[in-house]
Amino acid sequence: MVDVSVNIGGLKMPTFLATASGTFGYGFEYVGAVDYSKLGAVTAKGIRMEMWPGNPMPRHAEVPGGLVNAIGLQGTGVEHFLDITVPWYRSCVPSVPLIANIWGDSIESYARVAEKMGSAVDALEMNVSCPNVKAGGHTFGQDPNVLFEVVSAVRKATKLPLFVKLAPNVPSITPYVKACEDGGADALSLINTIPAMVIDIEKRRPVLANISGGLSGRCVHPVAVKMVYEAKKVTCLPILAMGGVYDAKDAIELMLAGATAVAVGTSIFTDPGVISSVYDGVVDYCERHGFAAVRDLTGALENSFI
Amino acid sequence: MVDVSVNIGGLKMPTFLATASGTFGYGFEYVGAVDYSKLGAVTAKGIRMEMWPGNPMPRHAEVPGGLVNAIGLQGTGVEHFLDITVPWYRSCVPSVPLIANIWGDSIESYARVAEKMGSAVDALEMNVSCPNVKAGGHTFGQDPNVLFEVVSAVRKATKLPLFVKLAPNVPSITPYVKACEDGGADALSLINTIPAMVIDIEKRRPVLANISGGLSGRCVHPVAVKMVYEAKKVTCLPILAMGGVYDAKDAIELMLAGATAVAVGTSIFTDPGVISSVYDGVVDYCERHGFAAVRDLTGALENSFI
Amino acid sequence: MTDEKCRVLEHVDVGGGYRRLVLNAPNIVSNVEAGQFVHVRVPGLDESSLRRPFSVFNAQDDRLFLLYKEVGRGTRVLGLVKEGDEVMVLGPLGHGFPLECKGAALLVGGGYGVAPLYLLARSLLARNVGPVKLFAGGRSQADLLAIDAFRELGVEVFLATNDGSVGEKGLVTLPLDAEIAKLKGASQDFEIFACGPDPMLKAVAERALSANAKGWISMDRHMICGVGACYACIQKTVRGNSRCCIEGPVFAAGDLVWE
Amino acid sequence: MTDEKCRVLEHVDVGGGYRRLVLNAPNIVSNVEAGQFVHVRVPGLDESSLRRPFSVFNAQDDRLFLLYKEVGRGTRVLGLVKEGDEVMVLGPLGHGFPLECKGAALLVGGGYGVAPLYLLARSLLARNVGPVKLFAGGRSQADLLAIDAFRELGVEVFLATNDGSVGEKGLVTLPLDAEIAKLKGASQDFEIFACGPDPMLKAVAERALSANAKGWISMDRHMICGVGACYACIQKTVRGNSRCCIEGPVFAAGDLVWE
Repeated sequence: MVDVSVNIGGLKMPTFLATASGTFGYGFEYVGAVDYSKLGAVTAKGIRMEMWPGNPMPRHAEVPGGLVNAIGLQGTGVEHFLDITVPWYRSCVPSVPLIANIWGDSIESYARVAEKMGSAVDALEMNVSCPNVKAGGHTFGQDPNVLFEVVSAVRKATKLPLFVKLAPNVPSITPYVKACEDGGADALSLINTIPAMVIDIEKRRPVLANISGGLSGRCVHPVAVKMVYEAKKVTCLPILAMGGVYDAKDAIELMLAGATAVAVGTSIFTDPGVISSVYDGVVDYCERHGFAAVRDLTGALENSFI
Repeated sequence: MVDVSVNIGGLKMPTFLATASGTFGYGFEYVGAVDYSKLGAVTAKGIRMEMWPGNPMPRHAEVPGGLVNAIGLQGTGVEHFLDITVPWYRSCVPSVPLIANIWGDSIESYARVAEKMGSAVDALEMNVSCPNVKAGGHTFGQDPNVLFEVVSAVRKATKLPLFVKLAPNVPSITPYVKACEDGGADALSLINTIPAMVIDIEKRRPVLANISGGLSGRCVHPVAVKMVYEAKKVTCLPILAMGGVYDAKDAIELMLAGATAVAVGTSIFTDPGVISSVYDGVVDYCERHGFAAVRDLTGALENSFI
Repeated sequence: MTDEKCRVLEHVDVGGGYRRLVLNAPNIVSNVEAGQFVHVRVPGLDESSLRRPFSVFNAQDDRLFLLYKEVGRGTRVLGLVKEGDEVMVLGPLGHGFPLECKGAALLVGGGYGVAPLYLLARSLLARNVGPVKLFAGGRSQADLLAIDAFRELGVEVFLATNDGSVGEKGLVTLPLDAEIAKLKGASQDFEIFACGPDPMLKAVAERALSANAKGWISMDRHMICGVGACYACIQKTVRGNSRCCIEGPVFAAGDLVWE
Repeated sequence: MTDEKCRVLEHVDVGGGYRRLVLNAPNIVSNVEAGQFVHVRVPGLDESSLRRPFSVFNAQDDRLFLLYKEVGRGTRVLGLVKEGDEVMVLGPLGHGFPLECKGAALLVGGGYGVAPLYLLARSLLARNVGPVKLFAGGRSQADLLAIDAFRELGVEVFLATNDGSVGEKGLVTLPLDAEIAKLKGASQDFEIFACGPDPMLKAVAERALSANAKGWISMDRHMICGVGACYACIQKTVRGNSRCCIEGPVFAAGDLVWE
């Protein structure tokens, strides 16, 4: 029996497999189509203090090998989340830990929503790829100094295991990883979507109402592997890796590159069964290669590449 | 008759369509399989001062929707390039302008190879995504200050139209565009490949001998469109756009986003006929939509999106 | 809701670019309600392509009937599926039509918008609700689908085509308006159930509201997940941004906010 | 070199996981030399997949013969191509075998490495060079391909299999070494031409060099462009990093640097 549990930044996951924020609603929508016993955590859709309507339509465009989306973080706000959504999730899915993904438009608003979460969820994941209204639309995550500040503020506001989800469009992940470490993060989530845009050439206008969006799906996987590998070289923080996981091989690559746990995301839309097939395939790989625990895969490249 | 010619940073291209560096050798390798009358420029494989062996094998990995490569800029050095390669290209392909792609490991070596080129080629394109040996492996292009320095140095060394090819893995393209402007570049080439990595899970080692490489191919196209659109918003420099151009629609998207000319790259490997099909499709689009010249497509989104 | 592996029992061209796909889907068939949809993983599309949503035309004896038109890459590739192939079908999904109809049920379909109306007609008739009348519109005769099937149920059918090739020449609202006037003149209750292109739906919703009748509007939006998880298929309603896949696809006419 | 649209004339399983693909390719056939290869765009792979290179087994009367084994996704999908389908074929590519052979021509093939040796045998015999002898090795009898075709040309054939199911039990170098010893004992000239897995090629190259005979080694590398443009398919040689697709695939044994 392969031990499939992992501990990532203080969050005990019964299995190594999570869902990525924004791809699995609030965790209960797929009941009936997914084997939840194979999930180690659900990451809920992003939540901020207040209700947020999200972007106008259209919100997505399918592209070869991927999906560009600009949903715009539609959500009901933290109170509804705590009063209605979390209890409903707990009743539908009693045994899978819940990670709340949080965001804000100011450092203070991040801290407030984190504090408000109390211990109602099992961990927090910060989305730092949304615009800082004080900085003219720059994202919190694109400047290591601002990133440090917002992580520090959230750290002070919560005792929950704290994940920070980083964007892949950086020349080097190192200063961002250091900012998360210094700010007191417990773990990293890698990677967020890649900025992208699709144009309708007949209408000569962007397909998305938001003009641009984020690329996810199968094609971003090699970018995620690279980012996890680079981050692992410079940090002891555990990594929850996501980005184009469509099969067990994809998940194993991310773990060998340094991830402690892996999330499926866009692949769920095509095949909710990906949760079972990735889980089963990783366990089978461990059995075939003599790994007693999935956690032993983390960074388990041949010596010369560590 | 649609006017297909464009002038990009002083380089007169008989058509709007080029080939991307590294995907078309030195321009003559595809003779017999390509209709050169449809090309407005050939960008040669990267050249530095001295011979360079490139990376060990394996140098590439095919991934869904793309290709990860780490060829490592194998080349014979600028003297052989000028003595043998360019004359041979001119004899095989007399009417298509030649852009030399140059690189170095120091600011001085960039300037030297640029100077050495004299007027043997029709334009220079700087690859700034290679490591600066003085900066511990950071690329020249990842720091706007260093980028400014290297562009300035090359600007002083050449009177040729000067293109700078920028990497897509940045939080914002703006400071890099400004560095190119301030350094005296005549045009931008967007985008270089996206850092990526593939792991052989059975051998538990990277597939590429170089560990990681650059992702190109169909799947990077929406990332290129986004980058061109963002660059165009902040600069008057003309843009040569490349990244996942597999059909005319892909090229038109890049031009509507702001590109003056477009290059095909990885798509050539699958289908050398892409040069004809993209050219024909763009001309057909112009005819259908009443554009008298391909250059009128540049940035021709509906007013509200400019 | 289950993700059911379904064998293709029949897949035929019914003319005009429309096809009928019949699947063996006992789980979905035993749970589906009129107006719900299924989310189909199209075999032949590459493995990372999104699913495509289809209204349920009929569900009977373990067999799930879909009626669709080739409108893009997904439906073009779906057209290649052959009898005996297996297809993954997620469903039943969404909120369908309410069946507590008071008075006449006026079913209004534009093009393949009639797809969810057949199971609706059957369901209403099974509850002895009615009478059930179908108003079907399209560009031309070939766009009027399954009309005989409705007639066989005993549904009175009114047709309209843009080119006048069959029925009234003009929009489907022509015969609908006439029927509404007649019912109102006779002080008879009615409800309207509609599926089709947006302009038709908007026109039908307006008629329901101005007649003070209940209107049930099935919206067709591009979808990603189909289960309410991704928030891509938004329709503005009086309650804010609602998801067509879960709050819909059927909305009350008065709840819709048209842009 | 052209990118030729070729109709599939025949595509048959020849056992052991090997297939023969016959294409109508008048341009390529009229230009191809023994040891050259073609770069095939596999129908059924998605449109952005790379091409796959194949040695030319034979070229005659406008017909191009390929002999290949299913070794990965590309060849698996190629296996679905049917008679009458059209395939884009870029070629002929690379530098093949020199035909100025002095003395006996010892052709050494491992598995589907015999593929380029058949056209070589024909070409050598057409020049009245020889005698031509084939040494074919493989894991088992099923891996020894087209042996009868070689025999029909009048080629003397020596076989070896790892499992001893046919020919000598062991490596193909067993019968090769015996023949080399015989030829040297008789002071007869010979050249060696080889294609197969790397360890076999290295062993053959060493024998050519130590016998002071010419050795021509055809290297099999993953390729991207096939025409010398991308520098992905590198083989270390005494002249540095050489491209298998253009300086090769056939290299002089003495030029190769083994790692």
